Amino acid sequence: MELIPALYIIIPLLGAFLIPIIGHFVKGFQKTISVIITLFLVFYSVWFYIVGYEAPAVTKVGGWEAVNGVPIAIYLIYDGLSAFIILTVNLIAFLSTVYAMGYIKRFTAENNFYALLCLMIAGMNGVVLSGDIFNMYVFLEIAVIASYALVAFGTEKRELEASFKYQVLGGIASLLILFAVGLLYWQTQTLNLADISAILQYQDQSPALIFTEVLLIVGFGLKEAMIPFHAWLPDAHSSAPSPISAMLSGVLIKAVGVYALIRLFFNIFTITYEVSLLIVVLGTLSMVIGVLLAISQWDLKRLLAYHSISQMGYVVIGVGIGMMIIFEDGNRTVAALSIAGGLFHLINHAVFKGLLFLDAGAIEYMSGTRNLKELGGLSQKMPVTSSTSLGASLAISGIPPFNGFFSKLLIIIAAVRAEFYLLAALAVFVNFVTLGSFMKFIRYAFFNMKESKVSLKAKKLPFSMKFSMITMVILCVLMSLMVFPFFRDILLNPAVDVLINTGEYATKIIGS
Amino acid sequence: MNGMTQIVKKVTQLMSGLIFMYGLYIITHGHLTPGGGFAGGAIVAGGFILLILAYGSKVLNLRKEETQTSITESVALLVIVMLALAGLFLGTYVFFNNYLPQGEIGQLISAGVIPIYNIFIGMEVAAALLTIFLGLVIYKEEVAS
Amino acid sequence: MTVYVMCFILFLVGLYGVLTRRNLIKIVIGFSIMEFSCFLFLAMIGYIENGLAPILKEEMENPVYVDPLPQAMVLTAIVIGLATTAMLLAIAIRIYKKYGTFDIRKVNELKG
Amino acid sequence: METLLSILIGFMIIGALYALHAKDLLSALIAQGIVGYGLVIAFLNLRAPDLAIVQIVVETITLIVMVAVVLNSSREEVKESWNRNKILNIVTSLVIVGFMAYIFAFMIQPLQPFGDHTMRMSQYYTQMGAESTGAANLVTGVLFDFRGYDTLGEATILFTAALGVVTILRAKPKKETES
Repeated sequence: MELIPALYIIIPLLGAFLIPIIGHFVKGFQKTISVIITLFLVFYSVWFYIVGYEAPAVTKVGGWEAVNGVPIAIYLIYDGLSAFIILTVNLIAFLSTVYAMGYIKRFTAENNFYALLCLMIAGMNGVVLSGDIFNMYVFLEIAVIASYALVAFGTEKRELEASFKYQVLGGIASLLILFAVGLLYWQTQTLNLADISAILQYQDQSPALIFTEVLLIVGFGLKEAMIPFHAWLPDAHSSAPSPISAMLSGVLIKAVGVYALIRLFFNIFTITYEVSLLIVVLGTLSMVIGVLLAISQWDLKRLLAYHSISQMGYVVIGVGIGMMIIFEDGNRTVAALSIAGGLFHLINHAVFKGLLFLDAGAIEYMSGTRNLKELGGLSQKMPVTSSTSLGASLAISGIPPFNGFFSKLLIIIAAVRAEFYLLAALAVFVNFVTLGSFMKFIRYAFFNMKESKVSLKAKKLPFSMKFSMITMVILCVLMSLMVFPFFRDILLNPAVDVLINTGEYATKIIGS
Repeated sequence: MNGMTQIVKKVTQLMSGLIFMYGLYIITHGHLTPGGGFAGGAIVAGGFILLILAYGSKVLNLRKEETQTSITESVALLVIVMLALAGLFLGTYVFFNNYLPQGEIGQLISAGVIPIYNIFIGMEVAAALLTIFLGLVIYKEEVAS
Repeated sequence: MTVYVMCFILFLVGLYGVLTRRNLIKIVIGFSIMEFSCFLFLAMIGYIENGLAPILKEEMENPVYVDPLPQAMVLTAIVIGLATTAMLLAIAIRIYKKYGTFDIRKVNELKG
Repeated sequence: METLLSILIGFMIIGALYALHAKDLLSALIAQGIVGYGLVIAFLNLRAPDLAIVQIVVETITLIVMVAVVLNSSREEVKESWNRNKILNIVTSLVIVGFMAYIFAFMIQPLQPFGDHTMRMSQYYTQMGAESTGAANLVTGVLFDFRGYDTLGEATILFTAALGVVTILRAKPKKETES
C-alpha cells in the first residue's frame, strides 16, 4: 500500500475535532482517543523504518501534476530526515500523553487539553512533512498557537505572564518568517521548496537572498531559543504543566526550530561560509551561556529549561560543523559523523530532557514545590522518580552507559577531526558543568536526608506517570545502541544522507 | 448581561436580517464573486455578535450557546476533513481531490466541490468567531464582575 | 520601490511598538500593525500594472490578471492574525484581572 | 498608482505612530483602525477585492473585541514623563529605523520593481484555473482547490484559537485539590 504520509496530520486532526464533540457526552473518551492516536502514530513512524526506505515518498496534495516542470500543488515530502524527526515527535508525544492522563486530573477542561495536544502534534507533523514554505508557516502557526494555550493552561499569575511573553516573542518570529516567505516569493516566484532550491542553485548570492536568510535565521532561531533570542524559554517551559514542558523542550523547539533551519540551510539555500560560521557561533554561545545561566538556578524547572538551551547548542554545533565542512568540501566522512552526532543528540535530548521534566512534574505532584532548597530526602518516599531522574541526570551529563555520552562523543570526535579544537574543549567543559549542576539537583532533591522537611501532598504517584517515566529511562539506555553500525544504518544514516548531498533534494522531488 | 436601549434593539432587529442575508450570499457565491467562506463566515458572526450585544442575555444560556457553537465548529471541520478524504475512498488515492463535476463557469452550481467547502468553511469561521466572542462575554460577566 | 521601503518602515514601526511600549494593549496594537504591513507587503508583490482583479468575466479577449497566489496567502495570513490577536487579548484580560494593571513593568513575578 | 499607495502608507505610518503614543487607549484603538481600514483601501487599489472584504470584516470584529476588552478594564495609558532619556531612545530608534530602511532599500534594488511581476507558479493558476477548478473567482479556486490543504490548516488555526481562548478564560482552572 503506497505509504500515505498525510495520515500523520489527518489522524491527530480528526482526533482533535472529535474530542470536543464526543468528549462532551462521554467522560474519559478524550484520554483513550488521544492515547490510541499517539500510539498508532508511533507504530506508523516505526513501520516506515521496518518497510525500508528508497526514495522520498512525495504526495502531491490534490493530485495536481507538475505542469512542464513547475510544481503547482503542495508537496508532502517524507524522506529520511522527516522520518527521523517524526519518530522523535511521536515517541515523546505518546509518552507525554500517557503521563498527562494522571497529571491533568487536577485541572478542569481536560477535553480542551487533549484536543490542543492533538493539534500541537498535528502542527508539528505538518511542519516536518510539508514541502512548501507557506504551508510550513501555516502548520508552524497551528503548533505554536496550541502551545501558547497549553502554556497558560493553569491560568495562574506566573503562567499567564510567561504565556504572554512567549506569545509576543513567538509572534514576532512568525511575522519575520512570513516576511521572509514574501521576500522568497518575490525572488523565486514559487513556494515549492524543491523548486526554490532548483532556482537558487543557479543564482549567485544576491544581497536580497542574504537578507532573507538572516530573517529566517532570526525567525527560526527565536523559535528554537538560541542564545540571543532565548528570553522566553525559561519562563514558558518552567510555568507550563509538566507534560507540556516535556513536549515543548523535548520536541517543539526541535520540530519547529532546528528541523526548519536544517532543511532550509542544507537542502534549499546554497551553503555559504558566513551562514555556517554564524550557526556554529550561535550554537557555541547557546551551549556555554545556557549552562552558565543554569548553575545559579534553584527552581527545578527553570534549571532544566536553561539546560535545554545549552543541550540544543550541542545539536546546532554538530550540524554547523557538518555545514562548514560541506562548504569547504573537506572529507565527507567527518561531515557525516558530525551531522550524525548532532541528529543523534537531538533524539537523545528529546528523550532525557522529556524524562527530566516528567520527573520534575512528579516531584511537584507529590511535594507541591519545585524549589530545590525546600526539597530533600525524597529517595525513600518516591523510589521510582528518584531512580528515573538519576538515570536521566546521568544521561544528560554524558555518563557512559546512557545515550547522552555517545552522542556527545560523536560530536566531540567530529569537532576534533575537523580541527575545531576550541569547540571540542568547550563541549567537554560544558559537559562537566552540566554534570555538576545535575549532581546538585540529585543531592538536594533526593539525598538531603537530615533536614528533609517536605511533607508529601499526594499519597501515591498514579500508574500512568510511572509507566512513561520507566519506559523513558529504559529508552535512555536502549538508544545508546544507535552508535553501533547496524542500528545507525537503519535509523541515522538515511537522515544524514539527505543532509550530506545537499543538491539531491531538488532532483529527487522535481525529477519524480 | 443587560441589553441596550429600545432604539438600538429595534435597529438591530431590522439590520441583522440583512446582515445574515448578505453573509450567506457571500458564502454561497464565493466561487463567482469576490468573498468566500472566510469573509461570509465573518459577516455572519458579525450579525450574531450584533444581536448578542444589543439584546444581551443571562450567563446561563450564553454558556449553553457557547457549547453549541463549539460543537457546530467541530462538526463543520469534521465534514471538511471528510470531504477532503472522500477522494481517497473514491479510489483516486488523492487527498483534496475535486471529484464533483465542474459545470460551466459562470453558473451558481459550477465549481465542483468548492461551493461545499465554502459553505462549511463559512460555518466553521462563524462558529469560531462566535465562540471567541462568547468566551470573552462570559468571562466579563462571570469572572470580572 | 519607495512603496516597499515604506511598507518595511511600517513593519519597523510595529516592531518598535511591540518592543518599547509598556502597556499590554499597546503591544497588541503594535502587533497588529506589524501584521498589516506583512499583508500589504505580500499583496504588493503580486500586483501587475493595469492587471485585472482575478475574477473571470466572459467578454475579455486575453486578459492580464493580477497574481492570485499572494492574495490567497494574505487571506490565510489575515485569519492567522485574527487568531493570534484573539489569544493575546484573552491573556491580556486575564493578566489585568490578576495583576490589576496593563503595565508590563508590574507584570513580572517570574525572576531569574 | 505607486504615488497613491505611498501617500496611503504614509498616512498609515502616521496613524500607527499615533496609535502607539496616544494617551487614551480608546483613541489608540481608533488610530489602529486608521491603519486597518487604510489597508482595505490599499487592497482595493491593488486589485484584490477578496482581501478588501475579509480585511474590513475582520478589522471590525477585532475592533469590537478590543473595545470590549479596554472598556472592561482601564482606559488610561501608563503615565510617561517627557524626561531626557525618553528623547534619547526616540532618537536611537529613529536612527535604527533609518538604517534598517536603508539596508532594505539597497537590498531590493535588483529585484523586480513594483508593478511588473512575472509569474512562474501562478501563471498556470490563471491559465488552467478556470477549466480545471471551474471557479470564476481565481482566488477561491487557488484557496480551495490548488492549495486546499492550506485552507484546512487555516480553519484548524481558527479552531485552535477558539479552543485556546475558551481554555484561558475558563472560570475555574483547577478542581479543588482533594488531598
